[in-house]
Amino acid sequence: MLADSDRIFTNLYGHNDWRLAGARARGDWDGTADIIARGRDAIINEMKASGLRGRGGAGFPTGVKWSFMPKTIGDLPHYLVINGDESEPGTCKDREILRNEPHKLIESALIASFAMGAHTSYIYIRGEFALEARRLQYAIDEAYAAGLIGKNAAGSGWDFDFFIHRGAGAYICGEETALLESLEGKKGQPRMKPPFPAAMGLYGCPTTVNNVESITVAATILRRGGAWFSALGRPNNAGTKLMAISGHVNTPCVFEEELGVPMREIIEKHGGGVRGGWDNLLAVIPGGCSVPVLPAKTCETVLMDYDSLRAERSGLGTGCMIVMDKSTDIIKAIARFSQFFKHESCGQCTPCREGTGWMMRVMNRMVEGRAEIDEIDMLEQVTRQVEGHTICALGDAAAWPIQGLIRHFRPEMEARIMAYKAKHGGPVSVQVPADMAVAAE
Amino acid sequence: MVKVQVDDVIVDVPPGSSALQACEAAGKEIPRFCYHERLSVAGNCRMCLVEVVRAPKPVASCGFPVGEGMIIKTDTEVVRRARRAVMEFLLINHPLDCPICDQGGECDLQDQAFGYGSGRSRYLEEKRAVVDKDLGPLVKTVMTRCIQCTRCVRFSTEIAGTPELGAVSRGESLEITNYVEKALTSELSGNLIDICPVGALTSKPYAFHARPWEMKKTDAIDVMDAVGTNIRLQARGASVMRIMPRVNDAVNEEWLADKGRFSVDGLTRRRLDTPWVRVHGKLTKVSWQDAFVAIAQRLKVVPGNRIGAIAGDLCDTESLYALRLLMESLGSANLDCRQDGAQYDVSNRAFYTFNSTIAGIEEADALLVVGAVPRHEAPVLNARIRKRFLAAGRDKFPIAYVGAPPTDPTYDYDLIGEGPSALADLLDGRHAFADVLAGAKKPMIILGHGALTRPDAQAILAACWALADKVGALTPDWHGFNVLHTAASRVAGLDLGFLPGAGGRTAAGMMSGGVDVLWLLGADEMDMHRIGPETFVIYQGHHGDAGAARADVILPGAAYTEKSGTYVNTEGRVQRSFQAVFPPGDAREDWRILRALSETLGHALPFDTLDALRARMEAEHPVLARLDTAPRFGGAGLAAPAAEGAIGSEPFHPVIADYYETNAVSRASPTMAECSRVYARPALVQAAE
Amino acid sequence: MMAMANLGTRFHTMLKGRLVGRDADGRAYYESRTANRTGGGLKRHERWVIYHPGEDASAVPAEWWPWLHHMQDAPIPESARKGWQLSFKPNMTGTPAAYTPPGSAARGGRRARTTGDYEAWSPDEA
Amino acid sequence: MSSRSPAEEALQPAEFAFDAESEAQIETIVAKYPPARKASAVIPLLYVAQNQMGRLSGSAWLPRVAMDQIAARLEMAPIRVYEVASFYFMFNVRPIGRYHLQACTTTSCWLRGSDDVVAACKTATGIRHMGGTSDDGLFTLTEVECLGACANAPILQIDDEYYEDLDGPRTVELIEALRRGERPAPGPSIDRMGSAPSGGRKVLLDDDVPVSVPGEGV
Repeated sequence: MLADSDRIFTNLYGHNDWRLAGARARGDWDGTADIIARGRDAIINEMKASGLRGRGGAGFPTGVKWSFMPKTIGDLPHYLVINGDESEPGTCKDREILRNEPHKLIESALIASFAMGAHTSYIYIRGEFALEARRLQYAIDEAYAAGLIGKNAAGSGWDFDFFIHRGAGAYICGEETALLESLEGKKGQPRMKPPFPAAMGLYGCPTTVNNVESITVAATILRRGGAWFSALGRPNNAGTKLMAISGHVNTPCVFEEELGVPMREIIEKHGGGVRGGWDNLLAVIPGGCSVPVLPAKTCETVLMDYDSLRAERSGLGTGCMIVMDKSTDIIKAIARFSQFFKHESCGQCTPCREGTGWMMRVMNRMVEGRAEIDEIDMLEQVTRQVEGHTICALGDAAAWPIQGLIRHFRPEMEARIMAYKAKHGGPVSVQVPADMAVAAE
Repeated sequence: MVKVQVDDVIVDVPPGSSALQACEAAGKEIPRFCYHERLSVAGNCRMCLVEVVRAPKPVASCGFPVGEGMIIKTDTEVVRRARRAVMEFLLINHPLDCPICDQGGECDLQDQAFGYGSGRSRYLEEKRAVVDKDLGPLVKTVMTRCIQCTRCVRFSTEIAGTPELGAVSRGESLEITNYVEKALTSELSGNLIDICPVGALTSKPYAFHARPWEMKKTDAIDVMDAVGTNIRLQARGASVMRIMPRVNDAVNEEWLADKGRFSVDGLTRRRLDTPWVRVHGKLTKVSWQDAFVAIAQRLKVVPGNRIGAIAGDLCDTESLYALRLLMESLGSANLDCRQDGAQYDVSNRAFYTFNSTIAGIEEADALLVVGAVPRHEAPVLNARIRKRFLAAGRDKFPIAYVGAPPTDPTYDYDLIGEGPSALADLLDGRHAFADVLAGAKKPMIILGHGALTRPDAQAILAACWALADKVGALTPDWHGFNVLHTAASRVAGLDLGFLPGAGGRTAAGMMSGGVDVLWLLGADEMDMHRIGPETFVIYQGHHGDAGAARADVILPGAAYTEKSGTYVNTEGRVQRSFQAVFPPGDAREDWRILRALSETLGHALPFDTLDALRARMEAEHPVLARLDTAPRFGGAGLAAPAAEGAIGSEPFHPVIADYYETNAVSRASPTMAECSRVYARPALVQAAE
Repeated sequence: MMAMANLGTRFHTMLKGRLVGRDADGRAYYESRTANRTGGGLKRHERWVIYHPGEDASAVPAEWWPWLHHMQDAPIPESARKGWQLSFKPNMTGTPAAYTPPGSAARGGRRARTTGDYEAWSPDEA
Repeated sequence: MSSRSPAEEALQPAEFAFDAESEAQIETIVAKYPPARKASAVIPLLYVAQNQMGRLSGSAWLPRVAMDQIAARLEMAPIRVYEVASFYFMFNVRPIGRYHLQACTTTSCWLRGSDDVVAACKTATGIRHMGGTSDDGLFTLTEVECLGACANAPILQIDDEYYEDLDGPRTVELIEALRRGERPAPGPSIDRMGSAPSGGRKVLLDDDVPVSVPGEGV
């Protein structure tokens, strides 16, 4: 279990002053110029050495991502864009950074921008986070006034401007290219890749898009050393991470924890245990709605890190768990995600636009049980038809929870259907011809 | 070149090509909906998924750049399954109302569902329904059929330059709309119908009229403007049902202006289908023989130099030639093909053609438009200017206008001045744009009929030529001096010398009593009241319009869909058009009328067939024998056109007041009348509503 | 009574016929008293109708037609009529009331516009 | 008629002009983006327009004339602005009530009783269905997707503020307070600091120097 001294986010709950004075007292903005003086390559190498993996869900090594930016600044300016469009159901970690650790974010943004040759950085904050945006803007104004950013930021010789751009209610803008589109004043519809943002991002310029948390930890990592960070956690799953627990636990909360700690331990310690005791646990969604659900049996032993969860055919995602006890209608819980994805699909590409609605409708019937057993297989096939065929990962994200549900809770779904039939008598109007499943295979 | 393997075929494609282009080069058919060669890549339909070796998932081939040694697989189980999946998704919310859909038979969705889809639907939920939008009198919408490929959005934004269509909302409720219920303002809006891969956007006037497989297709040339757009006439039985563009990258790419497409219903209205002769002040239907006799009797008593002929804007080259020969045989030098009174210098073809060529616009790096409104006078050519503007940007393709400020030419421009004094400023280098032109490698000057129909046209033409010469637009490999015509028959008329001969009178001279017998060959764009009551007017043409109303004898001719003809466009490109249907009633092809009459008059023309006519015409005017070519030639070393008179000071005026009603065919068209009501006179519509 | 029948038929009806009933328009339907005809492989009663003057065989209404043709044992009663049923109409071919398609010359020749149609110009327009 | 289709002509005001307060905001917003990339400011400007409508008319929504204004100012085609306004669900293209109740019903909130919150909203305001406006025109209730504060579920967002850890009775209280013209302090409605576990922090115990509480200050 992580010691308080190894915590990066020491004002996570806002129990201290979040303003510049408080931040300085916690060690932020200490020797920023010295870190920058180490030079670009040294910073990127240190980040690579720390083993930090992207905290937004995909888990791509942050240092490597930074190194994709062109080494020299050509005709086009470089941009750092910070993804604060935290909208994944179950996820509520970046909000705490934005409202309680804004200076840590600004300082890290300066260092990261320097490391990738960017003089301008935009942070895209989801529109609903109005308070968080106001806090951060206040902190930015403080930093400008103190000379920490702006011309010759923090005495480093690097010019740096930092701007907030508020979104306006679209989950898809958390996808990096959709975020760039939105930042350019368009609808948040993901772009095709290639070209990748590092080559053609914001305004067609080289751009790196990083999660708020991935950026914010940079200053501390560089201050305390990549070795310190990589010593925490497990190999290839280094460091600490902000996590959250929501749902049926006694004390839902946000907290920082080392990677690789058993899920059960986390739930017991931070979440105050499952409501009604561990045996009352039904399932956990380990990292935001787009990762498949894990049944209680797996939760017993699985470790909270990228690779362990992947081995269980789920994922760490954002590290924010949704815990469900045995009173939960698990089919309805997942069906609600289907509604979420249907609502948040940008509508650009066919499989997602049409598939999310289809999946939602079938899921809603599954909740009632007004379906045929065969349709569970058909639904599974539809998720496979969406998965991997879309421009961005939203299609995949919409497919996975349903796949997880069918993988682990198929008996419940069948029981629901049988119960409906028993109540309403015999085959209901919905009937799938037997050969249809074959036709789609 | 990049070497790419597609299935088992190895092809070389230019770097930067997409995987889809590589597949096409390898002869593999890739199904697609959103991808269109002339639009930006959206990659949203996902129909063109292919497998690329070492890519983790199927990639959309339309937007995936090729790399050296890439291996693409277009026919694997993964690809087939992906296509079937996408097809199923596209169809779940598609109404499947093919039997009542105008797109049926030429529908990409239909074809590809047949080729790549699964036989049945597994979708048992509610289907989406979308409210139809009102896009004006030309484009009909059935938005429930829309598959959100956004081709129309990209077309209106990129090609037409009138960004009025958008995809609003998101997810399943994403819909294509103009948001504000108002008619599209583009002169190219008909092309939306062609690019829509399903039946969401169809032709409003053509709705429920015919099926594509019922129609006989005939290649022809559009005569509504002088661009010479290549068209395909689609006829069922005796009527042309609709007109669609043909691909010709040198001329119209694959676009067709709305007037050319939608004035087709004018071809069945106000038709002249029988000869008429004015008896006691009243027009009476007669036989051909009686009409000829009436003409012969009149001509007998009139000396040759009191006979004249004016040709209209829609005439084919053959009838111009035949009429010229007839007039010559009658001893008349009173010929004119310039109803609008334009003046040219015909001593060199380069003085009256679009020498840079339309495709050449894409090489130009500066443009000056003098007295022209390309958006209305040649919408398809204007789209080419916009294409160049989008590709090069404002800095690399600066555009300036001299003339009345155009309303939204669809690109950025500078207005140098409204009158000819701006030309003087440019010539003297007083205006900064002179330096822009001089600095350009391939500058273009487009001279329009707003300038050429003025009394001082010759002087303006000479001034423009001088400017072109001065800024280096006339070099051995570039000819930057261009005349933009508005009449389809004009260049042919000038090529043939359908102009006043020695001592001959101009159109204005003929009308104001200069002749006793005036032959109007489809000439309707003049004020017929200027013709004195004593003048005997023979009108030969296909529509009852201004000319027919004034005529003493009417000879019913053939419209451009009803005869084989040769047309010369503003570039001087000679193109041949074929006959799709027969002229109505007793009407005949114009050259036959002239040939038959010449017999009656005792001056039989020296040909009996169209081929013989053409052979003779081409022998006399070899330039007309060079079909489908607009030879690019440099402008260096040419003597300047003669400058006559002084340049006036009056500002230039646009020659087209109402784009939708510029000739007898479009004036007869109810669709064009409706467009004119909606677009050209919006103030009236608003006042009425 | 026997509105339209030649002498032989009248005689036959008088001798052998038994009146079964009349339809709404008053046509009389008869059946022979004895099963004197072979039909369908069996001996059965001959059935016939006395028409009104000038009628042809299509005048038999739907109610009586199956009975007359030995398809049913009894005519369909009036009470079986549905509210939406149109009244029976005999074949009008050859009469002025015969069906003519839209656009037929018999209907004034006004038809929808079709391929090949054109509007000719006339001087009065101008 | 979805909530994303524009309001009927009858509801559309004839004109719209930014007031001085909005103009000041616009100035700082436009300065954030490169001059050639003005279109980037479209979302912020739509906010400005919507807020101004809320400030002046009591209904924070975007009439078409306002979007046209923004299009002209940012040199965009109007349709591009309509597209953006209809894509992002925080923009109201139809008039709404004075208080915009946005109830999160996504799984995290649902697990912790968002159904009660929604029911409380309906009973307290008299709104019958999601997306509806109360008869007195004070409240509009919208179902929103995850608000990103799941550890404090269930959430009710009222205009810009988050009211957290709600249940039915506390929701009713909240709405009654709004009806009285009060604006209760946002944040957790139970004894809890931010997203820390209720009943006190379990980590970061050594440096407890409370100088600020959530919701205070800016």
